[in-house]
Amino acid sequence: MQLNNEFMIQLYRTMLMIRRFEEKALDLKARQIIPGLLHLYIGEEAVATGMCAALRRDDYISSTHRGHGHCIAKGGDISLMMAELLGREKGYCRGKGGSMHIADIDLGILGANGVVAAGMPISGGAALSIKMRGKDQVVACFFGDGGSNQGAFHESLNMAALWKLPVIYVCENNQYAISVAQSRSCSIRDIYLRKDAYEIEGCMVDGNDVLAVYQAAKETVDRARRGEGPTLIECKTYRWRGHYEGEADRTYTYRTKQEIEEWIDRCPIKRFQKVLLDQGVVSQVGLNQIEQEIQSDLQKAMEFAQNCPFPEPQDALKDLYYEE
Amino acid sequence: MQLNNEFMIQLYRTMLMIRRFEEKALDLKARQIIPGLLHLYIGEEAVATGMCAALRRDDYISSTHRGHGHCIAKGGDISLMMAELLGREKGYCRGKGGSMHIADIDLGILGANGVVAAGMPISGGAALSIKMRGKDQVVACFFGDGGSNQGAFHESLNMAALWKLPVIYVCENNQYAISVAQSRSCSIRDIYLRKDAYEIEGCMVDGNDVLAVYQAAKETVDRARRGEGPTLIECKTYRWRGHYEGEADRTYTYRTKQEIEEWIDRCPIKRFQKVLLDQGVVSQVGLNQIEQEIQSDLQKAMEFAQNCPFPEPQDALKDLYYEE
Amino acid sequence: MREISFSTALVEALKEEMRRDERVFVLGEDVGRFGMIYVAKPELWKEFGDDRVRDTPISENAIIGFALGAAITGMRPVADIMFCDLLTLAMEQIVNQVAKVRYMFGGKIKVPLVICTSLGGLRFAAAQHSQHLEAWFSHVPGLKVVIPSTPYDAKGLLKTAIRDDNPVIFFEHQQLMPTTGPVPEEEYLIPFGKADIKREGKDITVISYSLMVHKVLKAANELAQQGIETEVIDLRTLNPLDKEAILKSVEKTGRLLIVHQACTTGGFGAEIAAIVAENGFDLLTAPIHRLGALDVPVPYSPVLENFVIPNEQKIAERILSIVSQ
Amino acid sequence: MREISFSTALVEALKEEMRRDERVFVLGEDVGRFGMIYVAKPELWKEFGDDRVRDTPISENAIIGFALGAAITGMRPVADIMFCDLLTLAMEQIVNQVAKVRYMFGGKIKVPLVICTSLGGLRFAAAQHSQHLEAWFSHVPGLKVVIPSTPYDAKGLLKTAIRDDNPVIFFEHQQLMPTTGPVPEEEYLIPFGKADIKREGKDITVISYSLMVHKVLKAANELAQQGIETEVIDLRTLNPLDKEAILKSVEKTGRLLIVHQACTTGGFGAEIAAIVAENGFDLLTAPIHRLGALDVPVPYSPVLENFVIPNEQKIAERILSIVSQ
Ligand SMILES: Cc1ncc(C[n+]2csc(CCOP(=O)(O)OP(=O)(O)O)c2C)c(N)n1
Ligand SMILES: Cc1ncc(C[n+]2csc(CCOP(=O)(O)OP(=O)(O)O)c2C)c(N)n1
Ligand SMILES: [Mg+2]
Ligand SMILES: [Mg+2]
Repeated sequence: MQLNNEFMIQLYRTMLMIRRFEEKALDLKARQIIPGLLHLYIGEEAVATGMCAALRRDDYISSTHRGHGHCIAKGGDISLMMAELLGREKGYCRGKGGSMHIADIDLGILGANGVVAAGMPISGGAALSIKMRGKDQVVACFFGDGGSNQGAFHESLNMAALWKLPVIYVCENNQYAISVAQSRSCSIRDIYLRKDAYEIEGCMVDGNDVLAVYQAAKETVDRARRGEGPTLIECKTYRWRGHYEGEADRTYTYRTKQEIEEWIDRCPIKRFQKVLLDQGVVSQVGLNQIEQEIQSDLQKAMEFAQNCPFPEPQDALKDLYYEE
Repeated sequence: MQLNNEFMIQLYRTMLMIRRFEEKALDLKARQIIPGLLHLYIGEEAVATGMCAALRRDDYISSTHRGHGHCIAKGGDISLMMAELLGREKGYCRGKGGSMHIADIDLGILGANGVVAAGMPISGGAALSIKMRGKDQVVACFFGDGGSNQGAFHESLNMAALWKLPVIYVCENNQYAISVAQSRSCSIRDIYLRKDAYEIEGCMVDGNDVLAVYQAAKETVDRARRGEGPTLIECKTYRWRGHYEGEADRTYTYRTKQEIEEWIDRCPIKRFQKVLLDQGVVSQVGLNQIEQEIQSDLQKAMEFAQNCPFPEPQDALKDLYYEE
Repeated sequence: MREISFSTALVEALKEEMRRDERVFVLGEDVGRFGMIYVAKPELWKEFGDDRVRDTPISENAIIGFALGAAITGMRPVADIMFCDLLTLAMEQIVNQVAKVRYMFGGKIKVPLVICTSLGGLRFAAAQHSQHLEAWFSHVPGLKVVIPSTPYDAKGLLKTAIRDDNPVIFFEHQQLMPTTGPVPEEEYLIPFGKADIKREGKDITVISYSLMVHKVLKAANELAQQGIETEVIDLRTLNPLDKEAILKSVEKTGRLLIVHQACTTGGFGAEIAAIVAENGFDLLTAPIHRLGALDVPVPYSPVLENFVIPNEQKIAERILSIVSQ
Repeated sequence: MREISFSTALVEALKEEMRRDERVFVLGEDVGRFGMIYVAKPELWKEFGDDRVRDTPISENAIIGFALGAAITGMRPVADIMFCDLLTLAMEQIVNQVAKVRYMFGGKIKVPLVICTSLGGLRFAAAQHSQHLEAWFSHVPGLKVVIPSTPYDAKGLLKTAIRDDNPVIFFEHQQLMPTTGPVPEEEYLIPFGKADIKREGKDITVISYSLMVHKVLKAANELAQQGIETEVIDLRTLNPLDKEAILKSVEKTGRLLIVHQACTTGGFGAEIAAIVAENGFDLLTAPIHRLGALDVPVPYSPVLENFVIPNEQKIAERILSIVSQ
């Protein structure tokens, strides 16, 4: 695949933005400035980035409890995200949602979700709507290895396959569902093979290789756009942090320090950096500049968020029903 | 497979008993003597019969809304069944359950079920219990083509496979879920192939051939008893009657008279009759005698049921909680 | 005025709305050529075809989830769940997603989604096909709850539901389907949150909805011959709830009985009783009574079912015992 | 007496019962080495291993269905559902199967099954992780509903639940887990259906359960300094329900407030209000009041959550307004 430099740099920038955004969030959570639950995506950035790079602005995604990466990769506004994490009035959800419910319908982000696999049927419905409206949009549906064992997985893939809907099911196999290793929750080794149960296409990719993810994404998105139905992609990857911020003392009950460190060595960002440098796409100076730009964008987002007031208590009563 | 004559005759007797029992029920429903919903198994008798013939008395089954056949094949008492259909005090459920809830825990019949696929996790739990108690019993779990699209199918097979539980999942593919042909509900042509999604064994059999069903059942039951885990068997068959008694005028909205007649020609009982006669297992006189014995047993069951009083209204308040 | 059946009225509502707005479509099990929806025969399917009267696999959770996904991306789905007993399979999507997405997303989307489901059972359908679960949904902020008792109301309320930009759960009693009543040829809508006073009276207020309204009316008419004047209120929608109508009636009669087919404990009758015990306490001259099904699963045998579910006679007895206290 | 935490008390109950009866086992998500059950660290798993402290896939409906299958074939499972918000995925099995099989089968089987679940959320967990859904289950005949507020009750009631031959749903408030209280070393059981009078008073009865009991007590203690004597009742189990204790207290005080964290409309408070409005009407000297969460999904931002969920101050205000009417 021939990709132009600008595009490659954009991939890099997105991954790095996700990483830095979450490092910031981690810090804010540790200092109790973020009040709610926080599930970080650090180490898995290549999946969201590669996948969303194959999407158009008017395509849809549905996300998970670990959703910041998907949102940023689909073009989400980090100021509005940060404001939401801090529970502020101008946050994406006016402070009503927090990390697990960030959505931006104008960007096709159908929402993070606090319930595992709950986005799967919702994605299918968006795809059905596309088909009924005669559009050529597609939907990318992110879910985890753990999520693949929910009934919703089966019902959704069956219906999407039956109706040949334009959905790409993206299994982010980070090998654990909280503390349960995939081998202890999933009776099949390679989840993408479950495609055969629905007579659909699918494949497995290295989820730490953003170009591999992008390539698989591009192909399946094109197929979906051509009306050839859903796909199941499995991206093997790893989460560096605990399941949620706060798990700390339990991390080593279910995985070893060594295993974590091995995966940190396979950092998708470092790895792509090397590709960019080796191929002369960007220089070290260029990388430094990107880092600075991201830091400055983040800084602005932080300022926006922190200067933004909290909602009024009574605002809790708004936004439940739409009223003309 | 070498089967002795007595066993073959017993298979025949069971199939015929199911048929005659349901013909009786059909008549009673038409005359409004049976008050509730009735889903008949006519045409599918070989499945329950072949499967249950491979089970021991202490093995378990879980059944469906179309459950009379399973119950009779597992040794259920037709008098208690008939009394239940009539809502009588001595019925299997003391009149509280009716056709869709007949159970006999002493015979391992974990219940018919009014909810499609709801028996699937329950079967898995019985199998888990067997394993935890260190027994060599097995569970046969009946469900339909329609049921295979429920989330419960996926969750159950995954868990049973993961824990190598002794369950045989018996898909009774009668090609329709009410009015929806399998091709319009199921994204895969042969449901048994969904076995691969769980890395378990499975096979397809002619569900109108009782010997074929028995043979497949025997093998998979033996495997399960040896601790080699679950199996998914698909039995292709057909229901002759409407989805429920009363559907009448809608039957031809979703299938043709011709299709039904073709399947009636493939009657599992007639077909097995021919085998028995051809192989000299039984003579026509013998067959007639079996018919008479069944008629007489049914007659007794009917008398038992009709002489049995209705429960007292206040009995409705009993049986909810177990109290010492 | 012409008389049509409850199920015909519902089909008319769907037809009119589907003709009016091509974003409206129906999905559910056997809704198409079999015409399970509203026991309507293939009528709807014949006009609108497989695409807009869409048979689904037996996948209740996905039916609702797909409907939701469609609703937030430009369609106006009507999702049918064959019996309310099967809503149990879709509670995750209904309660955690459908009801909450708009709020969780800060009011930035609309969810024009109707969930239709039947309840109450045909007769003698036993424990898994006879439930009345409407109370659960009244406890879920974000859902509107509609539960009509007549063809007229069914049609007008369903049309309102389909045009609403919020999720609505619409309960149809199976035993009401063949019942008939006057329905005008002209188009009309019925607003949510307006109870219908079916019968005026000064001795006691009886509040009810769905099938039970008719049983209450029969009981009331009988009691009228003994000089007892019962005011009968049909709530029609549980959320929004017409508290004003309830309190106004209690102000007049001083006595209140609530009748529903759901089992008594934890039923919607409790909510009404609680509202009146808080806001209409001084209006009451007697204890508030509830009459629901007995607190057991619905048993199969006719003798047992009849004992468990309220009927005219029991309603009349209860009214009598209250007014003669 | 020694003081231990709510979560330790629960783990002790499980340990004791698992030692006592080898048919007892636990299954659920992350209950094993991660020790998610009762935030207990891997303690239980270390003693009983993978087999009896069994991690499952994320398959809530199957968790309950498997537990049911095991329960009716000789085991005594304790099935853990991580949050009550996820019970929505298992409602089919819980409501149509677990609660009903014994009755539907004519009383011929026993269902010794405990469903444990946490509720109420850590703080600021937003709409899908903060629900209180206990009222739904009080509307399902066949389920016992337990909802303790102290380590002592938690232990004694969980042991009773495990020994019960009927299905029990056991709700543990997440915010109670770290709270401590006296628990004797010796074994004890607490019977279902006995409310606990936490504080005697003559001016008003406040009924509550779970976390809110503590908030009510704080409010009551403050008000005592103004001379208002609040009687505080902790129901502990919703089914069976200690109606006697409720009515007796109302007889004494004449005034009733019900407080719970679930949203007000359709909550269990309605049931209590209805019972008293029917059976204790003549005992009342004032309207019955309910104080629950506001009728919206629980919002994320602390400002908003604090506004939505009842707290000491709001409880005290409400009590004051009732007694000064
Ligand atoms: C249906 C459901 N069950 C359980 C939970 C609690 N929970 C939150 S995340 C999680 C693990 C999810 O694992 P996976 O799908 O692999 O995603 P990951 O966290 O690894 O990204 C669990 C069990 C939930 N939120 N929803
Ligand atoms: C979960 C669920 N959804 C829908 C129904 C209504 N219903 C009863 S039987 C049936 C069709 C079942 O089809 P299948 O599993 O193929 O069994 P069959 O009737 O063909 O024997 C349906 C939709 C139900 N009882 N349970
Ligand atoms: Mg994972
Ligand atoms: Mg079928």
